[in-house]
Amino acid sequence: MQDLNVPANPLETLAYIIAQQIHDHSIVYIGTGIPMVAGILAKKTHAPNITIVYESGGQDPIQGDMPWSVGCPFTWRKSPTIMEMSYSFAQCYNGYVDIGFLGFAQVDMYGNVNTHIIGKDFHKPKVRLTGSGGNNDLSSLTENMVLVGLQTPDKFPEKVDFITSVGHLTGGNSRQEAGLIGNGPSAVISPWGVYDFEPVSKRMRVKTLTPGVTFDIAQQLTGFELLRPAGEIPETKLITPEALKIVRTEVDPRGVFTTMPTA
Amino acid sequence: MQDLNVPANPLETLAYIIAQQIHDHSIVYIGTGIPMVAGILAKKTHAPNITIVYESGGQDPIQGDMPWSVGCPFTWRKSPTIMEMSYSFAQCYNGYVDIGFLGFAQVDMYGNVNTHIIGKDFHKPKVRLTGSGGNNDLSSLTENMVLVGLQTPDKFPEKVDFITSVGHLTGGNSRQEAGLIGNGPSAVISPWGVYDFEPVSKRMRVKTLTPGVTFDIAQQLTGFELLRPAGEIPETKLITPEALKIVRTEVDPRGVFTTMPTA
Amino acid sequence: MAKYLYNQEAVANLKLSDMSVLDRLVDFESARAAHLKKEHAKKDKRMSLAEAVSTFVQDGDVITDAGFSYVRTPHQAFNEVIRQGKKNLQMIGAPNTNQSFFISYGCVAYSHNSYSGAEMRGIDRSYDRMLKAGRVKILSEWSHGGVAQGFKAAQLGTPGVFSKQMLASDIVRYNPYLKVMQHPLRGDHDPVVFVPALYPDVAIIHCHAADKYGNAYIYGPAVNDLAVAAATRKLIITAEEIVPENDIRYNKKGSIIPFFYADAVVELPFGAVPGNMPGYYYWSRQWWEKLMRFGGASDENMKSFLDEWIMGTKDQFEFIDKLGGAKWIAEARRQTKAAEGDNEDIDFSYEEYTLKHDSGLYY
Amino acid sequence: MAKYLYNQEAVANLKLSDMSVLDRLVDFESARAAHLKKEHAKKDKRMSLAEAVSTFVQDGDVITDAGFSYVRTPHQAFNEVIRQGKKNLQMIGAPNTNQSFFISYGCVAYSHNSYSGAEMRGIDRSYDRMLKAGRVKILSEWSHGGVAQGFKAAQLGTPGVFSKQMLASDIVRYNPYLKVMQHPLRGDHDPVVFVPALYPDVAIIHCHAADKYGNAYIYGPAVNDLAVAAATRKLIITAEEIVPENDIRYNKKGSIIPFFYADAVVELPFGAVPGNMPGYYYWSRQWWEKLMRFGGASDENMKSFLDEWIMGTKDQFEFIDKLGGAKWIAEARRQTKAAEGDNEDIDFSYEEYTLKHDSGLYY
Repeated sequence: MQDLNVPANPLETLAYIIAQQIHDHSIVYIGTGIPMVAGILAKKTHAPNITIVYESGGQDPIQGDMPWSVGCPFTWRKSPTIMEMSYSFAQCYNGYVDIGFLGFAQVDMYGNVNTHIIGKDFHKPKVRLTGSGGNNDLSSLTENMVLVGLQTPDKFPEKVDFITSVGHLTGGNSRQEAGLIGNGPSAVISPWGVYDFEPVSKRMRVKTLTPGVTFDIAQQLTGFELLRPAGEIPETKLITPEALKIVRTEVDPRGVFTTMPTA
Repeated sequence: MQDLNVPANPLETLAYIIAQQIHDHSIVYIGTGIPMVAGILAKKTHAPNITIVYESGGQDPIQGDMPWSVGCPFTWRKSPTIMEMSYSFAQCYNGYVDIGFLGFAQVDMYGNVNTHIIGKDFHKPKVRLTGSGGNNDLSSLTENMVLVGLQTPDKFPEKVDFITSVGHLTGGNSRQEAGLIGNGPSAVISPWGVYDFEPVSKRMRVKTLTPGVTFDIAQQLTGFELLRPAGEIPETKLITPEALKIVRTEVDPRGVFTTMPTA
Repeated sequence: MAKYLYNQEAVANLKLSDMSVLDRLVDFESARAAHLKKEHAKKDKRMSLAEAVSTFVQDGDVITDAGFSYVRTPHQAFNEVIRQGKKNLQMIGAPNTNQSFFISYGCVAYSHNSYSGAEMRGIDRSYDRMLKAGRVKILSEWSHGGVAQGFKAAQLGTPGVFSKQMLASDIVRYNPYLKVMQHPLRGDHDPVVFVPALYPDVAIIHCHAADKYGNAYIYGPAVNDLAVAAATRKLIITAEEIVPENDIRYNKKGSIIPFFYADAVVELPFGAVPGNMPGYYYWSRQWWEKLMRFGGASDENMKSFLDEWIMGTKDQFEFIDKLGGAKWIAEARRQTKAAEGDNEDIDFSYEEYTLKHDSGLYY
Repeated sequence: MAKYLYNQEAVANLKLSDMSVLDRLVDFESARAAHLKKEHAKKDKRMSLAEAVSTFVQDGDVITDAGFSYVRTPHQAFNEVIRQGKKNLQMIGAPNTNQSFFISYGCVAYSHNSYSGAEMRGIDRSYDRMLKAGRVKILSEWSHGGVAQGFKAAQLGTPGVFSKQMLASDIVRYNPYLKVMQHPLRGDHDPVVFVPALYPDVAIIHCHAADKYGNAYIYGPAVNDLAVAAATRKLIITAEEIVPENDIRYNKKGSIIPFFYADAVVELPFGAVPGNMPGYYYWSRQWWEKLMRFGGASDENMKSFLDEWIMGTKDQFEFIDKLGGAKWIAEARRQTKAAEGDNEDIDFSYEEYTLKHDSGLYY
């Protein structure tokens, strides 16, 4: 059990902001980490009627502890059915998933995601990352996608080093013309801001910023030119004390995903 | 229970001849009717180690009564698994079925099968038959096929009215060139004879004839020129008293498939 | 104007003047849109059979046969579709044995044909007559495996699959949806058949148990029904019994349809009568024999037979009363359990129905 | 000379000089021939793990990862493959998390990559180093769904399927097996990705129970293993327990692998240790953390860690003794049952392994 008097850390705040993207009554495809916290938080607060789907095939588990992995028994705890992997992704294609949440190592101005390599040379990258996993599948198929990760100019480059998953590709109608399904990413969420995509160009645009972060700061944290919305930029609604209490006492009491990383 | 003193009828004989095509240790895909009798007879006599597969997905049932249909519970009686239909046919494609047995309404000189229509006009046929069912799938995919049916010049035409299932197509390598899998039909079995296919031309050839049937009679019962094997034509081995007893007491004691049809 | 590039040889062979009638079955976008628009949360979807059929089976729909011929087929729900007088339906399935009932009453106008008939009990002479009389038009010919692959393609979230089935047969010449192509990775000549994903409009699937949200459990052969449930735009679950959600979660293993596919859940004990419901009741062999032999003999016979059994019964209970009531239920249960190995072996002999001999018994 | 027409852009991007190394994975004819040649009758296929690995895992084979990362993965059989010093293996899976063990010992030389790493516990820094050092060569990049579709295509008996996954991403530019094509039924521009059926040479699948013939039962997520079992040329079943055939027939419902796929059946209790075996034992979280954090830090660390656990144990029992023996078994059983809802809820907190804190505990 975590100390309720310590102020929210960025991961807890992130979980709350992600949870706000989840509408009640929807089917939510969740990747590992913070999106798990967000999904369970949403279910315990404003969205009790959501159904959570995981990549290993677990569907609609009876709520238990925080899964350690998308393969953990908590993802299929007394599930009515566990789908084989191919069928699980197919639910996105077939319109039975409303929204998916994915992480990224890099995201570019059109919401394309890289989880393959840092560096331009595939054979000698600076760092080899995980590869796609289900990242590409969800991005290619799901009606609405939300991308979640850290924000630095390197992590928000103009062009990702490798397109693991297509977002809005080169903007405009290019995603649709390339034959992909669904709307592409609707939001990118970092500890510093929430971004959407300008409807015509499909370029990343500031939607709300974390209190204390100005447009200029956000721009400095970004490797491409951010679009600015009309009018004043709203502040991102931070986690409420009630939600923080639920995260710390019910959702992730051991801080599996909501304590800041150690090595 | 049937009377053991009555001589074998043509269907019982047919069942026995079909059973002789089944090698022990093989996986046998069985259609409805006489092939069911033959498969169970083989398992009870010379081929105890065969595994029987049915189209509704039943596999390796514990032996019981005669199934009334390929969907009957006797086809999946305590089966370790029941396959969905698509997976069941896929076993043929993947090399996990050794031989299949199918019926026909017409079979031509190259072993092509028709179960669609009698008559040349698709829209106004003399008779509309069942259509393919699994007939085409097994013929297209299975390593070895045996075709079973009645023999008249109409049922053995030079060209079938509709190719439901490809046998050797137009002979030679045409089946292979058309992209089909497996060897095509190895035998055609009627109450009057057992036929194979000449290895190069792939034209139907007499293999053995029912006692009393001469080549000329067989030819008169056929709508195309039958090939004659080198040397004397052997007689088809008729059902033995032991096998007849097993058919009548154990395999099909109620004569579901081995009593001559009524209307 | 058709939306898709159909196999033109097949269109010509089938003499199809209006190809747009073919579109729904392969229209992925509208199927996905329908799936997205559905209620995705757990909601009590229970309703009467009459309401479910009236709401979700619409004139012109592509409807599926389900189960396997006379196994776990939603016969009683089909009877309600007929009694409500639905029109211009297309029917598809592997098999699609049960389309003749619908055609007889003018409900089904179009057939995606794979198999009709009752195996060793004979070909469907009624279908033969109605086809030649122009009471049904064939839109496509399939093998069972081809239909199965089309539904599976949909369940797997693929636009289509390649098949080695149907190749070089006349089936591909009578199926507008199929195209023969070259295997894309092979340099040698290697023809394959493209089978598109198939999306019916409506499916009725009879299950052993369902919860009120639509999580549903099938015992015995699932055949194509798990794939159909994922593909179809609208899904009516009829179930032998309604169980608590936890019964599905804790006790039911094997073939499960997840709740979000379902639009309606109907409590319908004996919903597969006069067919076989694994675990619950064997089919009435005499009923099917009478259908094929007496009904098959003439249109008049068929009409009187079906009028008696479909129009002459308002629900499954009246149907069972005609079959023999409580005695029929006990016998049918004993028979299916014995066939499945869950009752001691019994004597399966019965008085076969023939034109010359009608015992009047249905068990 | 390669047998197939590979995606040449990918071949160039991957700098593949000898394309023939790609052939086995998509060589349907040889897979079918291997399946036809197998013993098709029920035969007692039980043997020791050493014999099964020595007979059926051959140098140069395409081997699959199985289960899901650390769930029901045949870790103990993998250790035996390593101890027997197999060489030049290709590895594929979704995920293929466990390839790093093999690469570390020079067993796996080629990767069909989909995912490596331990989710929130970090990327696989060891894989990163070995890749850059040229100790493994990537033959193809995949998404999880792409691999899953390739295996399913094989299980479904199709030469390949179309996919909307991987389209327009760099994955298709680094995968020689994929080709972007136009949807054959559509007049509008509609690109699809052709995914061929995938046929590994050998798979090891760890199951909950198997009979001596190879009928095998999986509880919990099957992931891709039912498809892999149908596709692979050679199949080793390792099982927590060997049961009578009738136990499978009467009691086991859900995910079943039929006996004729299996070449070897190995009784191997605790075969998934240190991973999670649903119903039987939870994973050792500390073991995986130490692997990623201590092993990940340097090649030397990794070697000492793996030498201790893989080369330093001759079987699963010695491995478990190192994890904590009987106490570990009891704790791990309690943990997985609690996670699955079959034990009262317990406190899942534990002393996380970090470079600064090693409790020495593995439960």
